[in-house]
Amino acid sequence: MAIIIDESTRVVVQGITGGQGKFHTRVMREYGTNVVAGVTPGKGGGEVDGIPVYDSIREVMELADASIIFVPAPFARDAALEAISGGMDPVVIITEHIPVHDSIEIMDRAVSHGTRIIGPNTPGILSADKCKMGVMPSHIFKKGSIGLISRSGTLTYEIVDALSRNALGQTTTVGLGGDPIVGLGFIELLDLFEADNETEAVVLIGEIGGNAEELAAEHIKQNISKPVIGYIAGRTAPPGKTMGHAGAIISGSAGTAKAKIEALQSANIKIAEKPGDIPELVKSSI
Amino acid sequence: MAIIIDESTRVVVQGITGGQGKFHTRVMREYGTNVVAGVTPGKGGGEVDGIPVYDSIREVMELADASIIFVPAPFARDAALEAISGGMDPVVIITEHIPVHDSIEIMDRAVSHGTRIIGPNTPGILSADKCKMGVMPSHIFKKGSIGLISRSGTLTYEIVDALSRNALGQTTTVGLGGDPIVGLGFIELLDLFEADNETEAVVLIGEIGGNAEELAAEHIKQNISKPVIGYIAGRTAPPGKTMGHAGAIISGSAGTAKAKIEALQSANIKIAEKPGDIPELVKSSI
Amino acid sequence: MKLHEYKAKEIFAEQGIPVPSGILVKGPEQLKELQHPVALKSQVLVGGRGKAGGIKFADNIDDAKSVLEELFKLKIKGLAVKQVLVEEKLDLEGAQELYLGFVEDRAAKTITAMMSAAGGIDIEQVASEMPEKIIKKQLQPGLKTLNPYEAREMAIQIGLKGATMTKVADIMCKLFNAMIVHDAVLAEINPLVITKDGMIIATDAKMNIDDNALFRQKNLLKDVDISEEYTPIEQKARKYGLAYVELEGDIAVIGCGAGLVMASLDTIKLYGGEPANFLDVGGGATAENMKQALEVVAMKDNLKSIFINIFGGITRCDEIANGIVEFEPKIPIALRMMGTNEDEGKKILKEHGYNVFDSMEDCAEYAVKLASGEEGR
Amino acid sequence: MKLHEYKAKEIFAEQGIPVPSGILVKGPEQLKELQHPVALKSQVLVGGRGKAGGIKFADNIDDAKSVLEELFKLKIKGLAVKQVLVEEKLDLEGAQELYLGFVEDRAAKTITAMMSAAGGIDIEQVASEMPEKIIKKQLQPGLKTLNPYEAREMAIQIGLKGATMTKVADIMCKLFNAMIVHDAVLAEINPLVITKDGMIIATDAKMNIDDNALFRQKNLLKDVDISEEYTPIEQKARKYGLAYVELEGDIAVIGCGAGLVMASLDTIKLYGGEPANFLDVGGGATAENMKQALEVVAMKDNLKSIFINIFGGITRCDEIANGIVEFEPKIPIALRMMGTNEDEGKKILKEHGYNVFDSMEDCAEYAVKLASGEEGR
Repeated sequence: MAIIIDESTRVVVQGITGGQGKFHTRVMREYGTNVVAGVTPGKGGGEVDGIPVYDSIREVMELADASIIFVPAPFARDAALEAISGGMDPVVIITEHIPVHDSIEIMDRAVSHGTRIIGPNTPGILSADKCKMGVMPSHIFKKGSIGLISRSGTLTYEIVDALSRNALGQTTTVGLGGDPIVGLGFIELLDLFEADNETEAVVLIGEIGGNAEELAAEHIKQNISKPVIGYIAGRTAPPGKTMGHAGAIISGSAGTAKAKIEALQSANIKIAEKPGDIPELVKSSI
Repeated sequence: MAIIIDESTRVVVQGITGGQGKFHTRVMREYGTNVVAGVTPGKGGGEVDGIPVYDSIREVMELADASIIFVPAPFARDAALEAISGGMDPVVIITEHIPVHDSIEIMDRAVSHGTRIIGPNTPGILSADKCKMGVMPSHIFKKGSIGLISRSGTLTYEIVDALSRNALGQTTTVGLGGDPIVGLGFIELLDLFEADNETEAVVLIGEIGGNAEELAAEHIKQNISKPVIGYIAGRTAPPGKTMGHAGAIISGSAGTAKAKIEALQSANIKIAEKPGDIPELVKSSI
Repeated sequence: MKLHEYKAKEIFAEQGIPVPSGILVKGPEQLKELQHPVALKSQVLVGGRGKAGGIKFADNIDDAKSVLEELFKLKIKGLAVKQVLVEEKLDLEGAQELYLGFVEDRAAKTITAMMSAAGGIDIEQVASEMPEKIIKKQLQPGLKTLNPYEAREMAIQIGLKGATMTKVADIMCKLFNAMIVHDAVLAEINPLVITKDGMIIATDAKMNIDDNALFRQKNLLKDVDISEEYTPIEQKARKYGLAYVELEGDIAVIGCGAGLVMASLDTIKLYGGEPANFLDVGGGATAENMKQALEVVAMKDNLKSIFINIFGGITRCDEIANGIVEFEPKIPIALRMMGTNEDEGKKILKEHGYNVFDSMEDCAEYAVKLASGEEGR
Repeated sequence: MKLHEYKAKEIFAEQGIPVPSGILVKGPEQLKELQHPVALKSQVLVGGRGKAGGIKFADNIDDAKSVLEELFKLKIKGLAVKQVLVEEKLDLEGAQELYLGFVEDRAAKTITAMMSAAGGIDIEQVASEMPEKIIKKQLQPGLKTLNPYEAREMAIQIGLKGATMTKVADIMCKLFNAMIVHDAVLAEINPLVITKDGMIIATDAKMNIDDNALFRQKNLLKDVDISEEYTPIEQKARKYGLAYVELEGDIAVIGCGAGLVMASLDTIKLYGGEPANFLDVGGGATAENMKQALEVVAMKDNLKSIFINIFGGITRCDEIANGIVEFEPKIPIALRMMGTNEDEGKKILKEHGYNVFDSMEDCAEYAVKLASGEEGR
């Protein structure tokens, strides 16, 4: 088992004819991902590495289940709405720096369609030895029983690598995405890992800002029986420039590494001091 | 029985402090309507004829069930959305000449909230001897067993008067409203009359333009067992100026009095030549 | 309110839709020089101006001036040509003509988008004979911008490919913006031309603005001259805010509410009369409105009688009565009045010697007899 | 991107929000005459300028000019005053101060509207001590215009009545328009003043524009001078599109991805070092980006070592390696590199004599030792 994607997932790549799209399509296929089609408006009828390119998601609705988006930020809203309306699920948005107002619309539409969005600005999702929809370096992953959820991209690789080197393979690894507004969060994914037979423990990688980790801690107390191991980046970061009065009014004192670590510890989650400490904490938990 | 409104309906008047609002509030109360509150933003705390005035629907959500709107067209969209979000049902929009784009938004919101809109540009709805939410001349109505649905305002009075003079009282009379885009239509109301124990027959008053009568005829064939008597205004009207090519593409040949009369006759509906003929046709049907 | 082609093209250009370069002239002397061959297009708000000789071409300034002389003498369906759009003439040999449009869809309670590869002057024929050649899509109600992917799906469906497909979709989105920004009930490009070297350009443009939204579209009213679209009587009626349609007969009809006025026309006809007009004073008419209505219908020559049919709901009979007695119509009048404040209204009228009917049919019959001279005046 | 008060007020005025009349001066000589007493407000993009003496008053032109002389010499939280907004001084005696604001709400994935009757400089204290005094409302995601009734409900909730309630609600709607039209992530008026004679006016204005939306807000970039908000090194970083935050230490840190860079800082600290900066080259960085990153961190004085921590996903290690060898850093470097195209990257670096770590912790420790002089350079 794994969560969200596996060997049966048929993937369409939106923006397949761009540099990143082309490169990562090849790398994803090498990992075993079943990439069935690409979409680039105006380039329909062509192909990339033998994969047929279409003008629209509508034309691939019967062929594909899930979409990964590489199109530039100004066009990402349109691509994502097209994927959602075409029934793709999940929709993985690699594109970074999408305007906030666009992301708000994307997430709202996704909720009303029941679509799971991963990202934007995510390294993607990878179910080890089954399917990769993302840009992570494939060779660091190893099949196993650890689920991993991360707000950070490259830090995820760091920790996956540490786990794999310590013979701790993974079920599924998910990057939530680094943009201010993203789709799936810790809570939805914790529930999926809780329900997944193969997953024995979950590693949760957070960072300063927002209150997602605090909410996750609360959720774990109530609903998650599997061991969770945490790491929070930004312990030594200087306090960021706040966004006018409004930022302070909305977020209050939440968002510091200290607050997050305390919240997680209060839910009996072991917190690593540095990424390299995580494998030991995992081993002692399972 | 009656449909949609009866003696238990608690009514709020939006725009109660305006000339029309004030006048018709008094007339509605004289008819027996339970007007419990008025709303005019900025005039909260006052009263009109002993009825308390509030600044918002939110403040009267517990007091009132249904709203009637008299505010001027530029503000009607806001008033209607406020009534819908405040849970009022039905919402009767007397205001005429609301911009089409505003009406589209009102009707969309109403559908998603399950709110029944009557109008805009409607004389309103009246359940004889029970409740009047509208501007019809009260004295022409008489309690009885005929349901009446009309696309026209004043023509409705004409026909109600003819019925009453011929001892044919009414259960509920509904004006659908004369603006291009309106809320409830023939079909929804036919179904309500079909289900209403007291209603023995329904009079349907249509006019040229659109295809509401044609769709109603189709619906009656399939779903309505009670006798329906029809009248279509505009038999001799010259063909209207069409709206560019697009109008012709959308509406095709539908919309003439001839087409409507034929459609209704094909559903075994008796059609009156002039309003004065309706009472005879009703009598011979029940 | 219909916009002239030149005005619609101005709006399209603001939204980034490619249109031919052109200038508007109000007389032949305003054309000073030509850089290239031109099309000279009469700006009248009726269809079929091409077939009526309202569109001409010229290769040089002398030809263009003499064509303009001609056009400014032309009447198209009764409308004098007062403005001509002089536009760069395009090479349309081998060009493809598309149809792009948006229209309010009353039944669907939203805007419907339309696109066809069979654009041009025969689009209405296509609509009735080969409706499958026109792609229609009902848009999400309340949409403020058309999603490019939705426009592309339509462009793909009409058979476009490659860059042409994406460019046409982009124009479709901009056309929708024009519709939304200006409260239009109709916006269409017919044809959108794709020349054989791939240039895409809107060679005709139509926009109808929602009359009910003009209060927030005041800038569009600035250079509107309604004298073209309407007869003098219709202009007067519009000025007063009255719904008026001119007809062929000799019995003026005034009523409150479009349905009642239509039924009044139908009834006049049933009794053998010929209505001279349709006039709806609207709901809640005041004495002043009623006076204005009488002033408008009285403008027509050869009027034989006036049928006034009022069933007051939001309209109060006393207001109507006051309007009638203040105007003192010179033409014989058949008067029917019921409804709100009926007693007060009837009292006023009787005090001034007017007879008032209760039955619409009886009153219509009387109006017809007045017109035929059977009843004394 | 934060906007200056004067710019935000320009935008507010375009939307119809009442603001005091004023002019922007860039030097005392630009002020020619005064019609009335004025407030002179330093235009700096930091909070607390009032307490720092950045806001003064004057009754006549001579006083005003000498105040301006003073202000243009002032530094507020390290920022030189380069522009002063000279505004009509209002009679605020007995006035009420409201707070109106909109902000992107990451957790709710929408915009949250806020209103309070306790506006003014202490609003943050109100937020933490009496949060019930601030009304918050999460708006429907994707809303393009705020419905007036929603604004009125908030105004009623903070205790406003009558015409003041409707006017404040109207300003709230206009503030939302400003937010939407300009892709703001924050728009606020604090305070919105209601004078004792009922005049309503926005005496301060804040707007932050979404940096990610600047591609469609180019007109806002026209008169922006980033030299004020940022240090010279930060300006260079922004020019290159690099995320850079200046810190106090002596070990430069470069990484790809904010999380990894933060973890790198944390690890440097764990080993007793002091980071000199935070620099994220971002995803998919090229050799050129890497060169620019090195150029930026090297601008800082007293740098002892550079810690480069790359775990390539979308970033390719060979690009990073090429950037490093092309720049040839003069300062000792601790280099860690893994991930996409790792072998190619390591090969390039080894050919140029660089030692590459696999472990982030080991490399961080090495960077600290380099800085302390424990390791040879």
